[in-house]
Amino acid sequence: MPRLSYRKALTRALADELARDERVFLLGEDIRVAASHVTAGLFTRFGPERVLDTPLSEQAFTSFATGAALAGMRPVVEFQIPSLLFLVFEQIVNHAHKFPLMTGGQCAAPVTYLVPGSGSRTGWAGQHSDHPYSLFAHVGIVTAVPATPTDAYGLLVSAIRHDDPVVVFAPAGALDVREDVDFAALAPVPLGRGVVRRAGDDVTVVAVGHLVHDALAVAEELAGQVSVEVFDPRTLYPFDLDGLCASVARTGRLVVVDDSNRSCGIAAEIIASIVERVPLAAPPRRVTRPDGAVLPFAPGLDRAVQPGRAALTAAIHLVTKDGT
Amino acid sequence: MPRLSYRKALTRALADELARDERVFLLGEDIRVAASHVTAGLFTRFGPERVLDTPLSEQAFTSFATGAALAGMRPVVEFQIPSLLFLVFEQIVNHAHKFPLMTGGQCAAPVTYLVPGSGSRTGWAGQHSDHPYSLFAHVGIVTAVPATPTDAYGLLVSAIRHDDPVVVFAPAGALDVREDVDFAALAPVPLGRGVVRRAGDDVTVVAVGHLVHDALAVAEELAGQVSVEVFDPRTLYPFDLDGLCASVARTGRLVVVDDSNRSCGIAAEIIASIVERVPLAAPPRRVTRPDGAVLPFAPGLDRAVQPGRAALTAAIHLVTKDGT
Amino acid sequence: MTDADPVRLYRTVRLIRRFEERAIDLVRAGTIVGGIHPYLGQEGIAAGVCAALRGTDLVTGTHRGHGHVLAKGADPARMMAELCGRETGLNRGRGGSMHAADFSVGVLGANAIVGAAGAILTGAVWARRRRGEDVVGATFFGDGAVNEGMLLEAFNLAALWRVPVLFVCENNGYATTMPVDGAVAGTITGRAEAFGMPAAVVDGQDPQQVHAAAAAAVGRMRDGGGPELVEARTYRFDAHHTFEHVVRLDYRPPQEVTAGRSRDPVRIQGGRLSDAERAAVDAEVEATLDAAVAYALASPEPDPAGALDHLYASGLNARSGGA
Amino acid sequence: MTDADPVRLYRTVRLIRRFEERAIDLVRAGTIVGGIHPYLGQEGIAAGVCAALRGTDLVTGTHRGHGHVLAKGADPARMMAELCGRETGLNRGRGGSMHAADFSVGVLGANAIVGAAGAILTGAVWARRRRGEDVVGATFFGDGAVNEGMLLEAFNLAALWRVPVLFVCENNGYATTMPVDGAVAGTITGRAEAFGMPAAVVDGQDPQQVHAAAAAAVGRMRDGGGPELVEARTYRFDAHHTFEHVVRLDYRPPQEVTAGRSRDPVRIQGGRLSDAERAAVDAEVEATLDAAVAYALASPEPDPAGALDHLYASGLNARSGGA
Ligand SMILES: Cc1ncc(C[n+]2csc(CCOP(=O)(O)OP(=O)(O)O)c2C)c(N)n1
Ligand SMILES: Cc1ncc(C[n+]2csc(CCOP(=O)(O)OP(=O)(O)O)c2C)c(N)n1
Ligand SMILES: [Mg+2]
Ligand SMILES: [Mg+2]
Repeated sequence: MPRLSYRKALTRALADELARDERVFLLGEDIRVAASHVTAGLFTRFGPERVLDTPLSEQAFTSFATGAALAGMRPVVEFQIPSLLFLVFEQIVNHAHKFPLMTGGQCAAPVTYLVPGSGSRTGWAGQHSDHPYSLFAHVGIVTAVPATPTDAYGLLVSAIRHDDPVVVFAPAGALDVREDVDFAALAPVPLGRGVVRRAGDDVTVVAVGHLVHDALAVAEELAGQVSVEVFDPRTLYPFDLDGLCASVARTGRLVVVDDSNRSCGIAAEIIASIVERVPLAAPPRRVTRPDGAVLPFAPGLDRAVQPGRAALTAAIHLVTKDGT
Repeated sequence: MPRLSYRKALTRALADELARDERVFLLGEDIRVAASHVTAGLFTRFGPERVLDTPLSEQAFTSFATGAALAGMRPVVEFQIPSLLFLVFEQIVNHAHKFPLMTGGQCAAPVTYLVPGSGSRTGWAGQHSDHPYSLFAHVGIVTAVPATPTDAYGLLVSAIRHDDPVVVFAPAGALDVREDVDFAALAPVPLGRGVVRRAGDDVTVVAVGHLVHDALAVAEELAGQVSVEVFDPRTLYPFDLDGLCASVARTGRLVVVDDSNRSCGIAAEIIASIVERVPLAAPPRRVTRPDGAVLPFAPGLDRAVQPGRAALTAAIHLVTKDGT
Repeated sequence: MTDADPVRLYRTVRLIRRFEERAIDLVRAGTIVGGIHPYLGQEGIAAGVCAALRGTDLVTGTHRGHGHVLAKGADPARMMAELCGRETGLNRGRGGSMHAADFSVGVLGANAIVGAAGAILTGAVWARRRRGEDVVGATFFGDGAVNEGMLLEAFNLAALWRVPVLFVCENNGYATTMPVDGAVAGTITGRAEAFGMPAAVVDGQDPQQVHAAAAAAVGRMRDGGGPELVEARTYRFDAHHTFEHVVRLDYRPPQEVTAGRSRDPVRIQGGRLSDAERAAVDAEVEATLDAAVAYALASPEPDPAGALDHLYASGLNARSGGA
Repeated sequence: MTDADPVRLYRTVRLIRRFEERAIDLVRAGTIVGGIHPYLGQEGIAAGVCAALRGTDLVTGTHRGHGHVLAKGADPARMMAELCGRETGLNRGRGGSMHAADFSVGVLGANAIVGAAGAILTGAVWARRRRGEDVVGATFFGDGAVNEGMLLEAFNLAALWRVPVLFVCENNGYATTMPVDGAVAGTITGRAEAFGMPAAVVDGQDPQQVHAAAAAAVGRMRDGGGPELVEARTYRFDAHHTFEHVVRLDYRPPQEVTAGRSRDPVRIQGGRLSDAERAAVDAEVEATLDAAVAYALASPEPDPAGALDHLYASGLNARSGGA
């Protein structure tokens, strides 16, 4: 089977949707020459009417996308840096998101916001290394964080076809993941549906984005001692609570590993949602960035602030220590 | 004892700090004539160098405040609408917050952001009724939501004296609260310290901001049936987890009522933090805005989307139903 | 250009004027909750600009938006019902004064965030044209909005991509209590010209002058021209917001208010009609508004069970906030 | 104005040039992680502007910020150590290329967010002056930044409040791969003039011309004048970012690159020195940079246990991310 890289999966999703639906168009900075690689070849194939390079005016082009969506288009906006979402937070949260309700159902704002390379890009330091997906889960914007090439393809396609705004985070830590893929089988992945990546009996580990791969590695490592189930929610909002409950109801133990800040992060949400519904055999644990994290530049410091395998292993041991 | 209103408490805090510390100055829209009433009399008393009316340039004046703070001042920025914080999210989160770490400790950015009238102001509808405190708790910016005039005074004073950025939300629902106060006893209230507003044995209700008053009312109402302890965290970040743990360790039951969106809100954080540390006799519950809430205009709809006393009462019954 | 017919222009300014006066009564009565930003005195701008537009053209308004919505053709009865928070309102009572919208007549909404709508309108007009529709747009904003970076970014985008948007600055001298000279370095037209956009100043108190300027710009835009700006000099006759009816804010000298009010667009345009014509329009407007108010008051309030209707156009069901 | 001394100016551009070349070597060697945005070709701007400033004056730089930091007087050794992520770096290795700062010489930092620094600098200069210090400031930004609303808002604020800030636009023809004509409607100087700010175009390849323009503006500002803008026309000799050394992006015609590189600020300024003078400076710069690189490489990496040092200036302890 051919190998598909995560980055190419994004490109393919964009190309397929551009080809399928005239209403789809892309806009962002340096997307013609594909500085982020994600739009490679698309300008040549689809032309300047479908692939728009913008000035450095994130607020205006984000709202331009909103307006185009209100008028019937399906824009995809690429952002070069995760923190640019801070800059357009008002435009997304206070406008695109609110238009349908505020107008009493007169319109929809189907915009996709794509961030290729979210989270730490080693060496890019404090203002370029955020992972702000929990913010969007809080405000209630559909938020997808694909972990694999297949999901990157399928979730991006679903995002573009979705009638509300969707933010797709493509973690820097996942961009180089490759997968054997039957191209004909690539398909939309439903928003709001998680997947068990590895079955296990003793503890459910929920891992977000690139951390799915770390969780799988840790699960392998622990295979002799602890039977770890790895749950990949794929979409953080809406969250597949039924899917996760089914897993946790079996294992009775929960660890969440997530690359956003601890306080009010998705890990807190997952834990709260589970303990409201499922009795646990041990207190749940989370492995996250620290509160208020700012990623320092030096690689050793940068790594120290991110959730890693050692911390996850420790958390698993903690929740399973009273035996299974 | 004289009566102090919440709004006047804010004014008094500003006046006292302006008088005490030459480095303090205020900036914002229409603060000279005090359109929000909070700065009433301050322009006359302190003059145009200390009370600056700004153009409608929230991003620039927020960063202007950052720059002034880096250069040794202690600005207080007033925002007329809670959603203006969305507009300056980048300026606060990506700049003011990050400067100390990114510069390796070369500077501090002691700015206070004050939002008088956060949450629903009945009839102001979708774009003016947000309560985005959980967003700031997520990014790790000190976040205070005073419930009473005394705390409004004391927390605002502490915010201004604090060496990092602080957001102070003054909920619309609390602005008209009055309290008998010995003015001489008004004092800074430490950031990060909660308070038990009412002692009880059966369940701990954590209530945020104006909802403290609703929680107290519900507790009174239920007095015969359930003994409710009401905990007011006052600061959401940092959160007084020790204080709350002490309460929950006694009651064994937890309900959180909070006026921000459910997913990744402060209620999720509180529940997660507690279940990590304290065994509970019943699953915890939260009463919040719905996921992704946008407040509709019509008053009946607006109220329906906010957490209220009936929902809180129901939650208390739920967590205590298996007897105490 | 029948739309510039003096009688029609008069009808529009008169309709807006009386609509606002009725709405203020309803604010005082407590029927309209949350108050409004009265458009009194500025009616000539919405009337003049919208008369230069077609039904399919697009507009966005402001927090002071009733005039824009009405002038573009929204039903006054459904608009009044919206302000009263009724199920029959333009937005099913979900929007209120600052979000009133009627997509069916090209009103993409009033907008409560100063400076936010320009880029939205630019995108919408671009989209319609890309789909082959011969559409132009007008976006209204105040003198305060020209200090918002997001609006200036929109100037650039529209100019760069030659999107036919008429940027209409309603310069009423104040942003809430801030005089324009205290907030705007340079000039308003200069800010448009900086982006290579033609810009003109027009007397906003004269509906016909506004119309002439707008029609000329719209004509150039339909002929393939890029965006333009019109700065309409005007005066706000009443409060920034009706809360000022209750709490006095001291920022406009009384003489200035008197002078400002002396140039009344309704009177100016009315003066161009015969007494009989004017009386006929006035009676018709009054009847329309009587009916509008009656319709609004007779309409049901929305069912709280539907408080989250339309939260997601996709039909996604939001989790409730209850325990 | 001894600072405009041709030898000193030459020393600065030469220092920046060789610093950048050394840094690129260290990127290639994997010692500098994350790459850099080379300032090669633009050295004359930082050198010329900073020569017109005093030690107490304030500047902010950009993502392409090494030149700004060095020209304002930061220690090249500690700067190099910063790029290498060492504990001895200007920012204790916490900032890296895009955040290098040295408050002790008035550098409030490079800044990774395009257009963000102008308002920060304006506030800082205002604050220092309010405290009675005779300080002015210069904020550097690219041609891409003039499309950011937040920078345009800063123009307005500085002009309105007459804060003596020199807005220095380094127009190198591109924002990453976007040519300036594809992004900037109107002109760059026109955008400053729109806010009533004097604006001039200067040859950014000639350090002395830059210095003359900056010194004149700074002089006016010290005499009580308001902010001004200088647009320095320049050319980026190398990649937008060193990642382009690995991945080829196709956006600049080779002839253009050749032509652009032909006007070299180091050669232009060097031509004003005798061979002996130039050789002496070159040798001194080389020695400085040898020492700088040696210092950086010999310096320890920060202890991961201190990863969150300085997260809060107040000393607030952040909760860890572990279970
Ligand atoms: C971005 C933003 N900032 C502040 C406000 C609060 N506000 C509402 S209207 C207004 C004044 C607007 O002035 P102008 O643009 O001149 O319009 P006018 O009210 O005079 O019609 C302000 C400050 C807002 N709604 N949005
Ligand atoms: C607000 C913002 N948008 C986008 C980026 C990504 N980015 C970094 S540098 C750059 C180009 C900047 O161009 P210009 O201002 O001309 O400066 P130059 O790189 O040419 O020196 C872009 C798009 C960013 N850092 N910040
Ligand atoms: Mg105005
Ligand atoms: Mg450039």
